[in-house]
Amino acid sequence: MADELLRVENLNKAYGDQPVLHDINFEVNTGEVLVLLGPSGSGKSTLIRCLNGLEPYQSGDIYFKGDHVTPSSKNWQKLRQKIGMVFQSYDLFPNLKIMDNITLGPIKVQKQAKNVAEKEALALLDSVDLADYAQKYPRELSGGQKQRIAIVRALALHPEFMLFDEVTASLDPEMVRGVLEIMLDLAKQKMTMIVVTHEMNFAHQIANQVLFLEEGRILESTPGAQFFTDPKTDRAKEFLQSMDF
Amino acid sequence: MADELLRVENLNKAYGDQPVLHDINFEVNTGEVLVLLGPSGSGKSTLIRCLNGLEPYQSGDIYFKGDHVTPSSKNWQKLRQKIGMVFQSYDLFPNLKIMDNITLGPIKVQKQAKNVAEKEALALLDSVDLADYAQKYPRELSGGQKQRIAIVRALALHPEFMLFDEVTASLDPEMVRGVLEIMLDLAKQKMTMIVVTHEMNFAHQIANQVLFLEEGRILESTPGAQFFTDPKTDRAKEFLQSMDF
Amino acid sequence: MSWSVIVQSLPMFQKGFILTLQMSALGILGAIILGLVCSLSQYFKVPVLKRIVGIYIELSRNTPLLIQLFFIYYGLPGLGLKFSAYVCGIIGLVFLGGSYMAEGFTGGFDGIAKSQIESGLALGLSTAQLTRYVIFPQGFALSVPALAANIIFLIKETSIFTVIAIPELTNTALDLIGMYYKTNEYLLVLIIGYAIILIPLSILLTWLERRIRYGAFGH
Amino acid sequence: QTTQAASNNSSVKAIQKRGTIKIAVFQDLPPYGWVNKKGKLRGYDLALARQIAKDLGVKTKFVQVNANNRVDALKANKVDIVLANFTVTPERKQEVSFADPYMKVSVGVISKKSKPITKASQLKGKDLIVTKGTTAENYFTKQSDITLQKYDSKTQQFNALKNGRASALADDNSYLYAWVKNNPKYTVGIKSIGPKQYIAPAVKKGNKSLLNWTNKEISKLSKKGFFKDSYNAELKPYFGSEVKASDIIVESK
Amino acid sequence: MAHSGINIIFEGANFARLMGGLWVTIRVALISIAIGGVLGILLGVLRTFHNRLLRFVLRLYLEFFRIIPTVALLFLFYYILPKDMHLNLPAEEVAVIVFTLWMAAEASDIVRGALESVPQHQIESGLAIGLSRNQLYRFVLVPQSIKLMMPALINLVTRIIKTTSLLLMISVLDVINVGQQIIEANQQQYPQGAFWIYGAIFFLYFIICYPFSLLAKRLQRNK
Ligand SMILES: Nc1ncnc2c1ncn2[C@@H]1O[C@H](COP(=O)(O)OP(=O)(O)OP(=O)(O)O)[C@@H](O)[C@H]1O
Ligand SMILES: Nc1ncnc2c1ncn2[C@@H]1O[C@H](COP(=O)(O)OP(=O)(O)OP(=O)(O)O)[C@@H](O)[C@H]1O
Ligand SMILES: [Mg+2]
Ligand SMILES: [Mg+2]
Repeated sequence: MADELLRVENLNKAYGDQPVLHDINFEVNTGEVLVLLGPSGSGKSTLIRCLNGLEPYQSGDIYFKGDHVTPSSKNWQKLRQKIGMVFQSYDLFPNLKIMDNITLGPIKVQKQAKNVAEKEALALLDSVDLADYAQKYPRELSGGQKQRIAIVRALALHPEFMLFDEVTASLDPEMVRGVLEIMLDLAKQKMTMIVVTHEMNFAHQIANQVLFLEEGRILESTPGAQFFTDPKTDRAKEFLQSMDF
Repeated sequence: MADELLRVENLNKAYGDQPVLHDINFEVNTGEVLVLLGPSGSGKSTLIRCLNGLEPYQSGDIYFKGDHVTPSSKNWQKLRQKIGMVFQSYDLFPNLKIMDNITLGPIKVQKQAKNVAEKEALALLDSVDLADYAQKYPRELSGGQKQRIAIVRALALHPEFMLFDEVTASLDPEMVRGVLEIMLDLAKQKMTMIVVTHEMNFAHQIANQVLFLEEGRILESTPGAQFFTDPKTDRAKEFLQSMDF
Repeated sequence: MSWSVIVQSLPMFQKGFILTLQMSALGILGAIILGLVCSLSQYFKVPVLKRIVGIYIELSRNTPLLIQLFFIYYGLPGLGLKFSAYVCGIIGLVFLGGSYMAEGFTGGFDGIAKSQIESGLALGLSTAQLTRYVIFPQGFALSVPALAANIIFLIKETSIFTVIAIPELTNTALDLIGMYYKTNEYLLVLIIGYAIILIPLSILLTWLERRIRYGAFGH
Repeated sequence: QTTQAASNNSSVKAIQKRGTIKIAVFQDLPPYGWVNKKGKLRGYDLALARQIAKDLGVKTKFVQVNANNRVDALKANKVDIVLANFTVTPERKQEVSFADPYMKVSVGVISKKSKPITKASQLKGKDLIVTKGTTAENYFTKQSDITLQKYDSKTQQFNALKNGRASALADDNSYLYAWVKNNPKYTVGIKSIGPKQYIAPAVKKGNKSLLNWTNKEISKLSKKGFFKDSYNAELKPYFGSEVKASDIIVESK
Repeated sequence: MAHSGINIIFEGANFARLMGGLWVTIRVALISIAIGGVLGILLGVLRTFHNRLLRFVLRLYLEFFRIIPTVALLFLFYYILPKDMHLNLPAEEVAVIVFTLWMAAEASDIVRGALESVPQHQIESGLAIGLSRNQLYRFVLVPQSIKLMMPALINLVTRIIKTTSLLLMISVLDVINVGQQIIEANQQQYPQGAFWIYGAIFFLYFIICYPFSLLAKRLQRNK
């Protein structure tokens, strides 16, 4: 039976007066990949940021492994170690070397021993073909390499699930593939993921389930295989058409 | 017989010590669309900027309608009225209303009467479905709208050919289509164009001819129909593969 | 222009020069510390302190050092608060410089990309850890240009110490002019004195600015 | 001589043609040159200044100076004449031309009555307040072992003394007498130190025309008893009983 | 008790006199800011030109006024110019010259910075529609950079106003000088006069400068 990892109930969020998310309800099971699609401004980033406590929400509940999450900065700080997140702008810390970027969390937050953390970091770097770059600074890497490191940095904390927000959107077209392949790999290893992307072919390959958002509402929630061939709503059909030229 | 509009001979360009373009040779006939492809950093933008006099070049010759272009700022200022150019970042002037953005060139540079220029501007705005926005400021428009205006602004000077440098690269995915459709329209009206793009489907549809660049060299020059199905070089094949996920 | 007048005055100017350097150094150090404290209390929105700091910054930035010094030196003793001229000078410089430095730091902290802070949070860093590893190193690098400009500004402001009889460079020059009337010579030495401090310093600071920026951001 | 006269725009002719005389005065030194509560310029120097203008038949324009810019005010043509308690010294004679003196003075030292300083030797190792560019500063600069605090203006120096920033203050004894009368906690512990000196009007070096005129004016006024009257009106009310008119006024030669 | 001394401010004509002094202060500041501002914009535009000599000369001018403390500048202009150049100006006008030149120097740098921070692609799209250099400055660069330079210019204005406190040093009868006269004239009746008068002047400066500082902040936020 499917094992529920995350459940969101009646989530509402507004920026000031402007409501951005309306009554969001969904769940993600362990090992599943949920893809969020929707036009620009529909609230995908906002939703994903609420799941990580980066945005406060006005009402609604989030359950992590069946436990209700009480939104407080202390609670979120603990939870975030179990949630890996990667953003659009490859946000490595420019003042730290690659190795230190990766081990900062394990050493300072999880109090791992330095040599243990570094050994594991090296193994992870190796898995994305970047072991040679451990002692470099982010500025010495290309965008695609930085984004791969950002994924490694999140993985180093052994998260129980991962959030990806348009991680290839600011990459050169030729760099995109390498990053997407890592995500496909993770999916094969049954990492639970919530993914926002505009790469439709990739979304098609990776999605177990698609949530289609518009204006802060879930218009449909459809299994991946079906969504790309036969979406339930006309709006989604139109969206898919506009995306492929 | 084909009617040559632009010919480039042995163009060489370096930024300081670093050579960026090597012995570039090609020509564009009236009514033809030339698409420049190539990996990031291969020199596509630099080449297109040389054609508009925005970058000085070290050696080589540019012929416009058979006349040799003497590179001087005076000459270029005149020529630029015949060459429309649209950039990646939708570069409307934020301090001017849409109407003034469009008529600035016709009125100040080409000394057209204000009412004539504005009448034509309105007609052009209408053709891209943006007539209602004449009295707004650029900040009130979406990216896609701004980019359509930027094309209109260039067209208002009645250019003899157009240069497009990745004009959809910073647009939201859903906005891309509208801009590309305008370009397809222009191609149908036999506007001569040189286009840099990463949208392969679009490139396929619009290109009469493809120049494939790598490291500042033309690796191949192939008719559009052939390039996307059977490029001459392996490098181009590889490039096409990496572009489609 | 008489060279012998200049040469004879040099020992006097040397004393003033050293005093200017010493007081500048102390005042600037104090201003940087005060500025950092103020800026952090605003950045982290520390309840009451933030308010007080806000008032202090406005008072300090919108009044001239000269009148600040007059008030501290001649006015405060009326309330029974008396400090020596040197202490008053340093207090004045720290009072004035603290707000400038605070705004310099705040500019740096505000300049940190929001996404940097969020990725720090996403890694589970606590506020203290975030400050230590992300906010501080990057914010400091970003604020260096403003801090450098403030340092130059504060050194120049020490010339106003003359009004509370501190024998720094400007005071020395005005004093010598009053006694021996060699205005051209003494003003020339005065200007050269400031140039000796400020030109190398401004070159040094520009160099430092680039290095720190490169260390933190790589460009 | 005509060319010199032409370039001398502080000559008597030039002043009379212009219709105003620019006079450097103190404005913070009661009772010599100061601004009273109503904002009017008053004092012994001011009375002389107004008389000079009157006798020249011109209006006055007063320029405020501090002790240390009296010479430059003349040199830079900011003023035609300085009437700002300007003590005649050999150094100053090199820079400006002094007319005949109209006041006697020497350096005095005031201190707290409770801790009076009556001998220069008591100042050793202590702080002493002076104003930049005064004869007192000049005199004590030559003494070692005394730390001088040098202020820009009279207001500042007296304020500093009252705030207890030094053990004593040295300046021309003439205004120390006046100041002590208003500030009875203090005393002129050293009434006179260093050489006896004179206060005189000063004009720019080489301005013979105005210098000669001023000399004649001083001697004329002196004969008329102008300085005596002026003493009674401007100074006497501010001095204590220890000062007599003959301590201050220079008898005409 | 000290607070009993507050009456010194309102005694007789004292308050009116302080205001008179303040007006001198403001007058010098306003004239310098106006002339210096216009001059600064011109010089700032010139500094973006590629002429090396021009850039060097203007840079030198800026650095001169940057490095030398204003007190020294005032003395320099007050004493040396008239003596050596036979220019005889009253103190207030000398002050106006110094502050104007200083304002122009600092403003030119702000203007240059703002002009240069108009994004390169704005310049290029101006060129691409065939604008000449003059047209580029007139229609694109200057209008866009005005917004960018406003906060810094306003901060400079407050600095000029604050620095007018140095007028005292060259015997201009500004608000501080008048204040000292009042302290002196009332010293017997109000022994704590210094506290109240300097305190009052402190707040007068604050009242003048604070609105500018608010304005600068608001403009900065709106950016
Ligand atoms: N910090 C903010 N303050 C106010 N409104 C915001 C903020 N961030 C986002 N919004 C608004 O919330 C809505 C949802 O934005 P969000 O960024 O979540 O959309 P998105 O689906 O991620 O879009 P995109 O595909 O462009 O990234 C939009 O209308 C946006 O303007
Ligand atoms: N202003 C410049 N100064 C120095 N080097 C430059 C400059 N602009 C571009 N280059 C270099 O010239 C080369 C070609 O750059 P160009 O921008 O023309 O590439 P491109 O093909 O347009 O790439 P992209 O697809 O990323 O836009 C690159 O190596 C780039 O780093
Ligand atoms: Mg988003
Ligand atoms: Mg490019």
